[in-house]
Amino acid sequence: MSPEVNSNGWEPRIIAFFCNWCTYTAADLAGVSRLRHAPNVRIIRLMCSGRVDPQFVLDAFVQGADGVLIGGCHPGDCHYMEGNYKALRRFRLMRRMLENMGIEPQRFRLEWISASEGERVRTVVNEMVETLRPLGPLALPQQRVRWDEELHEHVTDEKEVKSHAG
Amino acid sequence: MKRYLLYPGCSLHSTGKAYGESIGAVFSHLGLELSELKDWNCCGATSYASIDEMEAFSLAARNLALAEQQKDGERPDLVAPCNACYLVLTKTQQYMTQYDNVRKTVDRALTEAGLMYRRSVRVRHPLDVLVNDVGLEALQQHVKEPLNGLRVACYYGCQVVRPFGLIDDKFHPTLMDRIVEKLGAEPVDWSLKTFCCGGSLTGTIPDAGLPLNRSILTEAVRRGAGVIVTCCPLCQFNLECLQNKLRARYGLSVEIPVLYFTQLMGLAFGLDDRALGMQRLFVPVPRRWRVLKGGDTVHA
Amino acid sequence: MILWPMLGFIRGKPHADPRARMRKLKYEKELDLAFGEHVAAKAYGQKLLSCIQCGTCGSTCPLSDYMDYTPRKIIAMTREGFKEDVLNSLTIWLCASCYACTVQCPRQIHITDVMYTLKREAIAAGVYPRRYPIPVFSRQFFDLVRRQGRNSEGRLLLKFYLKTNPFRLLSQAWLGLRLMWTGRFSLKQDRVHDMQKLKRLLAAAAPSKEVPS
Amino acid sequence: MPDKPKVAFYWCASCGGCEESVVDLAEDILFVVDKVDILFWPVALDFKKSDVEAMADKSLVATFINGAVRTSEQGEMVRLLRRKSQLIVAYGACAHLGGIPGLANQFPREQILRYVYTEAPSVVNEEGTRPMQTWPHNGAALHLPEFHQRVRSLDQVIDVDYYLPGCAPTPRLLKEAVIALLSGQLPPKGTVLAPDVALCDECPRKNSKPTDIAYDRFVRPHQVQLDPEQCFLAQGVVCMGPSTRGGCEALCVKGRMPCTGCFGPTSRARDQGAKMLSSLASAMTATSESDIDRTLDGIPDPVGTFYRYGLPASLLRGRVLQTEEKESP
Amino acid sequence: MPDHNGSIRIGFYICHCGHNIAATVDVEAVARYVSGLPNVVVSREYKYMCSDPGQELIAQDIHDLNLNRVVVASCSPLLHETTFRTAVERGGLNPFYFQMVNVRENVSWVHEDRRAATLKAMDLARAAVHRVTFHKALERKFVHIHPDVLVVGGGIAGIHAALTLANSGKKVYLVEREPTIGGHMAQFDKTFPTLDCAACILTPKMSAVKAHPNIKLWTYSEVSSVEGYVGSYTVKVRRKPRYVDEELCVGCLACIDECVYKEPKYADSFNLGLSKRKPVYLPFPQATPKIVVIDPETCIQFKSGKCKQTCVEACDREAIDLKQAETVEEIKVGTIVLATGYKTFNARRTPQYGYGRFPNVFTSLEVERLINASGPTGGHLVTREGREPRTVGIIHCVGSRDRNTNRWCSRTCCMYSLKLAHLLKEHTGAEVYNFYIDIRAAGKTYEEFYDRLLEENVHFIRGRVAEVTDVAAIPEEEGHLIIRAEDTMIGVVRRIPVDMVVLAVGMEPQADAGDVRRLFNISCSTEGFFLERHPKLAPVETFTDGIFIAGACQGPKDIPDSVAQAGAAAAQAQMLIDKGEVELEPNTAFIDEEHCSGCKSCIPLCPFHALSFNEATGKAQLNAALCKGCGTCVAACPSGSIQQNLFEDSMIFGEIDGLMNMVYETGKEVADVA
Repeated sequence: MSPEVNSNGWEPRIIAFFCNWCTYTAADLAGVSRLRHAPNVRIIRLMCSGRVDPQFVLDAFVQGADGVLIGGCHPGDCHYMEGNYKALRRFRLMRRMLENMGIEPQRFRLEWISASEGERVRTVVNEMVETLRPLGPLALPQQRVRWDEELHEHVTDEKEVKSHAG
Repeated sequence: MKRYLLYPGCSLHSTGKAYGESIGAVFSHLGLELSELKDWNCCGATSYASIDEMEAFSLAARNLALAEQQKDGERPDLVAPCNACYLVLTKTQQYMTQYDNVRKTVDRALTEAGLMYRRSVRVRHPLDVLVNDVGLEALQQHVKEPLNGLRVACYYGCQVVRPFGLIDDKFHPTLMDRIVEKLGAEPVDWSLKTFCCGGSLTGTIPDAGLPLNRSILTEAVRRGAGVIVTCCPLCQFNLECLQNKLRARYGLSVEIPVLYFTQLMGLAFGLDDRALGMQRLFVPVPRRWRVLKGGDTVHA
Repeated sequence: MILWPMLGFIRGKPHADPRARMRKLKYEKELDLAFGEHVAAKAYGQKLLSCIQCGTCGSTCPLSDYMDYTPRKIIAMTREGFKEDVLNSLTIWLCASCYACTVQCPRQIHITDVMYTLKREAIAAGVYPRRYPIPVFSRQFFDLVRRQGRNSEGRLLLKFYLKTNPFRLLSQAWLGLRLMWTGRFSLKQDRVHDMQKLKRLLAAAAPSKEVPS
Repeated sequence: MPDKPKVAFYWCASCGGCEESVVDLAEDILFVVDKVDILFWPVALDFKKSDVEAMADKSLVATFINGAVRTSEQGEMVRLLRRKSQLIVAYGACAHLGGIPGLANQFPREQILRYVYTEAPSVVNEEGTRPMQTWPHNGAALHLPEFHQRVRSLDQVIDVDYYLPGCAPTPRLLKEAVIALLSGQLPPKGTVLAPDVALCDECPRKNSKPTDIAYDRFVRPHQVQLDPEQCFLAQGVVCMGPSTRGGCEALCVKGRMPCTGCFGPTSRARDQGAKMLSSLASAMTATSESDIDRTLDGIPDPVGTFYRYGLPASLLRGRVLQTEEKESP
Repeated sequence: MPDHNGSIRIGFYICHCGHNIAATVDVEAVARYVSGLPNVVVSREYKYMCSDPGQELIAQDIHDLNLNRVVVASCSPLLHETTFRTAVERGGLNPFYFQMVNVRENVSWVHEDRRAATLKAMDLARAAVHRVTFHKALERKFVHIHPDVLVVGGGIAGIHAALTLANSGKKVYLVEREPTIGGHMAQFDKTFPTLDCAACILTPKMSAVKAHPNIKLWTYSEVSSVEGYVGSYTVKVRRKPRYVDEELCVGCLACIDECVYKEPKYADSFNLGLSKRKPVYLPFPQATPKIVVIDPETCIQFKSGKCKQTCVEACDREAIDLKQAETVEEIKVGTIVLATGYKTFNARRTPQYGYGRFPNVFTSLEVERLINASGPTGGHLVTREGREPRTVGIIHCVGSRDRNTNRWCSRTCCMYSLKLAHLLKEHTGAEVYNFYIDIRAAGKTYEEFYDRLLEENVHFIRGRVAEVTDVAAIPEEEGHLIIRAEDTMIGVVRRIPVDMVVLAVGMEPQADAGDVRRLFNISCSTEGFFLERHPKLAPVETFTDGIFIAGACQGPKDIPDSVAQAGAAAAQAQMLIDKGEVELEPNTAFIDEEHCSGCKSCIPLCPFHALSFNEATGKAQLNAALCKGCGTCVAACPSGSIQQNLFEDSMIFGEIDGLMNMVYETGKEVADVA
């Protein structure tokens, strides 16, 4: 999803990793109950929040997400006993790292949402969208393009470089 | 030694003088330091909010901010003996956290007044402090003249236990009863502990306010109470000072002393009458509480 | 009903006799359909709209006996936009803020706040019963605190009776004297030192300046 | 005699250790020298850029470039060498992943320059003089290379054919690489010339690692008395071995220090650091946020720990520039 | 791009779902957009993809256009993933070359802005199209279903489920926590609206359970552990010692007569403490099994060890065994039916009604016992003072429809209150007042029963009671309890003096519902009742295959509904058993053994012990049978050497990259989005 697509200016783009048993089901429930909420979230379904590989989170940001949301079962309720605890620990460590790397903590969120909490899905999504707005776009892809401009400044033969570095 | 800030509110400076005096006496007897909040202002009570709510919240919040200022650093315990003050202060705290518009407006108002509230104040009612900080056992230690045989109706009034204080059951609180027991007296079980005393209506619309009052007094006596103790200046005023009028115009058939629970404690601790403001009572306690044994009240 | 003589104070109001208060036919055009949501928003939360008319408030209220409408009816009418009837009612002024209804309401409606809101609406609309004691009392209290930062019960009562019914002052004299003897009553004005700052605080909180949530 | 394949060595942002490692070939260097003609090697032999420019394109069989790319000059040189060489080998961690210099990507350029030229405690520079890119010198203009915003691994600037990992690559790896080149039996382009299995596989302490490891604390080597036999992780010391390519024969571990990850990730991981932190965090004992945070305090510098050699080549590549940090041109 | 036979050929299908999707998402635009994406051979929109023609469409295209990947954008995969996989398979393609896009629950149903919704649908479609290119062919996985069933809870629901299964020839283990089965129904006097006596219809079923050859009845027992998965669960059952040998005891009750306690002394829990029992007791006359229990809490022998043990002597069959210890049975079952029931609301939580303060305030359940012929008063309804009440007030919705206690409607209270009203009037001729908020009589012949009560001139006051007080306002109220409520129909507050107050307490989840659900690894709804897989289409299934729920443990329910649900649950279990096997998601993890370094990081992470270290190879190894497919180890493998079928890194990265990818120039297509 590209930032240009929305006619009325920039819209935060959030990638959500939801566990199959609780949060994804809750999202379905939100649907069944027609709980309208912000269209900024794209859900990726995993079996368990324990499957969320920190690489996914980083890749999401690098590919242009403005926020990443992880949804899992409440502590003690994990369908696989303790996957959500592993998710929580990774989350806490990731958060520290991301902060060092200049990514605001509000952009990365972990929520426990049980299968019956469709309402919570709505609240969390809307909340997160609202907290992201003031932060503005993270826009790493665009930033990367800007950085790489400096590579071409002194290039005598554009073609040359392309043929190799392209 | 724990230190507390006192928020007297308007009543403790007039009709409720005895409440302030007895609290002072009891607290210092228990070795609790209690100093009055400097330059406090009216909490807004119920009337102010009827005209302008945000101003009312801001008024209340000013006291909270002052408390922080005067306690600089350490987390202040602000003791509000008047039920109305207690409710308004706790309500203000809760609404400031719960509702954006209140928080924003009040915070801005405080800034205008060169103040700021860091949400650190604990608003306490004397009941809460005495039972939860001091502890019933500790209180019992200080009893010199146990009030054996005295039957006491504990009247809490409406605002101390609901809906923000949450220090006791909303309908049948027991904090005061538990204290009274420790004093050697016997709390009567009755159903009007939190029944409205009429509040300011006794003044504005007596025909609506006073009957409420009457039923409380009658029920207390019917339950064999020799004395009513209360923890709110307005309740105390309504219940005690209007008994004549009630007899004259609303067919009240009984007379019963109405003390602040702190006065009763003072008596049991063997403190001096004047220190407890006993002389300010309309319905005096005949030859102190002893004659009240068995609840044989002087019926008018 | 003992209360009716009291109501004599509201002169020239069609609402003087509550029995004649509510017509049995209403046209939709007489109603203000936005009123319900408006009040709900002002009185903290949309909960008002979730009222199921169970009547707990009415039966908890120690004063419903003296009200022209029970609180339940007030909420129903507010919800349905019976603005005029609601703002003219005595109910809202009789609420003693004992919060009994609020803690019992099965829908957790902040009924006391609803009453406060309605009082303010009534004042704003200028339809509240002018010489009905309670609004007068509130106004006296308000002015006093605004001016002094504190309320002094003595003066408040004095002013109040002068405004409403001077004769009752006499009936209160005995009480007043006893209060003085016992040192529980004085006319001396208790006030906040730092009034300028307090005034600024109040100015900043004025309705016009309220920060929307 | 038939002319031998021509090769070149070049260095960019590097410590020189990689050059050392070439010399470390010891007697084997002779074997190399005997097999190839080294046409360009600034560290060892005196050549000029012009000499390289003079060469015909693709006339070099292979060029070994070490060091990361941070300046316009380095950029220019590697592009030039790319033109002249048939094969480019990124030599060593810095060329491969950005290396230690890459840690600079945690800070905006301006902050670095400010620190280096004014704020560093050892610096005396009242006028706050800074190197200028161009300086008028009697009529002519002198040029200095531009200091880029970012440190880059070699393949982020030019096309790279092979990688020799390590800080520095071991002589064995280099020798094998050269032999492979000469023999012409080349692995697929883009291959990292080291085993694709993590270090633990060849670690002497492998067997001392329990199968039920659970971290209730993390410590750094200097903080505790370490058991010289037991797996570092089993002792709560972060060792990057599990997420780092083998091939170094566990030199550091044999030297009684934990692996810090210079060989980079395996081909199956996109981000070495993320993988390692995931593995460590997953196996912690704490369950409450506060306990978790307390345990994590044992890793005071996550970026420095998990990305010591790989920051520029990691997914994020470095600190995200916040608007207030963006520099005015 | 990964290994795949030749070029990737994707078929994309987006479903209108009538208007459900099409109303909010411009499906034509999405189809058009996707047709322009790489590898997409065909892109269609269709009214109902899940319909036969819809599925046929897919199969046909696979055949005609030799597609090797399929993406369907419709509802939630939780609903129709299997449907479409089967369709794909029918087309002759491996069912796992399929990816589903949720554009209904996740898009059309939760968004209004047609443009935004359509763009989101495009993103999701693009992601799936990109992801599916990385998919691989997988084996379908089946497991055998063990034919035995475990039924937990011996209330009417559990009893009915057990009997249904047993009668169809299945072996059933029925586990009940109490010493007897029967549950709440056994405590009731009559049942609404037919007023037939609860015991009369229940006890035959109870004895049928006891007598049934296919039912193993374990009372006074609790499930302590559950392991395994659908088809083969290993369950441990804790059997508490009742200090009486079940084989020997014939229920002659001689032991009770001979107990050293001549008079019953302890609160009788079956009668809710309204009567007393001895330490050795039978819960109630028709208890099943009819075997006495000895309560160690109250038995002298256990308290002091100095009892004459007259009970032991009294038993000529020597059934009493005071040394009896707890035992644990381990059983294997394929399916489980949970019917653990409910508990009644604790009336003390509504202090304004004075329960516990005023002796004559009773709960509805207590009254059931009082009017029951075998109850503490022999069916003679009296106040605590032993007088027949002249007026009775029944307060509805106690602990129901109340945000301060429980928000939900307990569904049964209206009807049982009507029943009690009738019975009270019948027994005592008292004036009966019902205080209600709304009368909910939505059941077969329920409304007619309400009519009948009205005609019996029972008072119905529409108003929620504010308080029950003992403070008389007028002399006439003296000595009564006064109920204060607003008669909202008339619009006045009424004070009604009564001799007895009945609190119609609501239904709540069992206190330990949380533990039970963790034990069986199912979910609960927010209020704590067990959560069904789908509110309409899978009311007795849970999110854990092979575990079904019946009766009030799923939500407040009356007897007919509980029985119906029990039947449904039994049928579900039976269906699995008769099918003999069930398909499992093949989403288990697998190890890249060639590249695993044997760092052992993954091994402690698996709660199911599917991972172990192979000393011989020096690498980790995975037991697919034990792997439940959470993927935690995959995310944690530091060298990326573990992967998960259907959720391989490449696929997830594919999805992310696809979602965010901008090379497809989304901007252009959206120009013609409606």
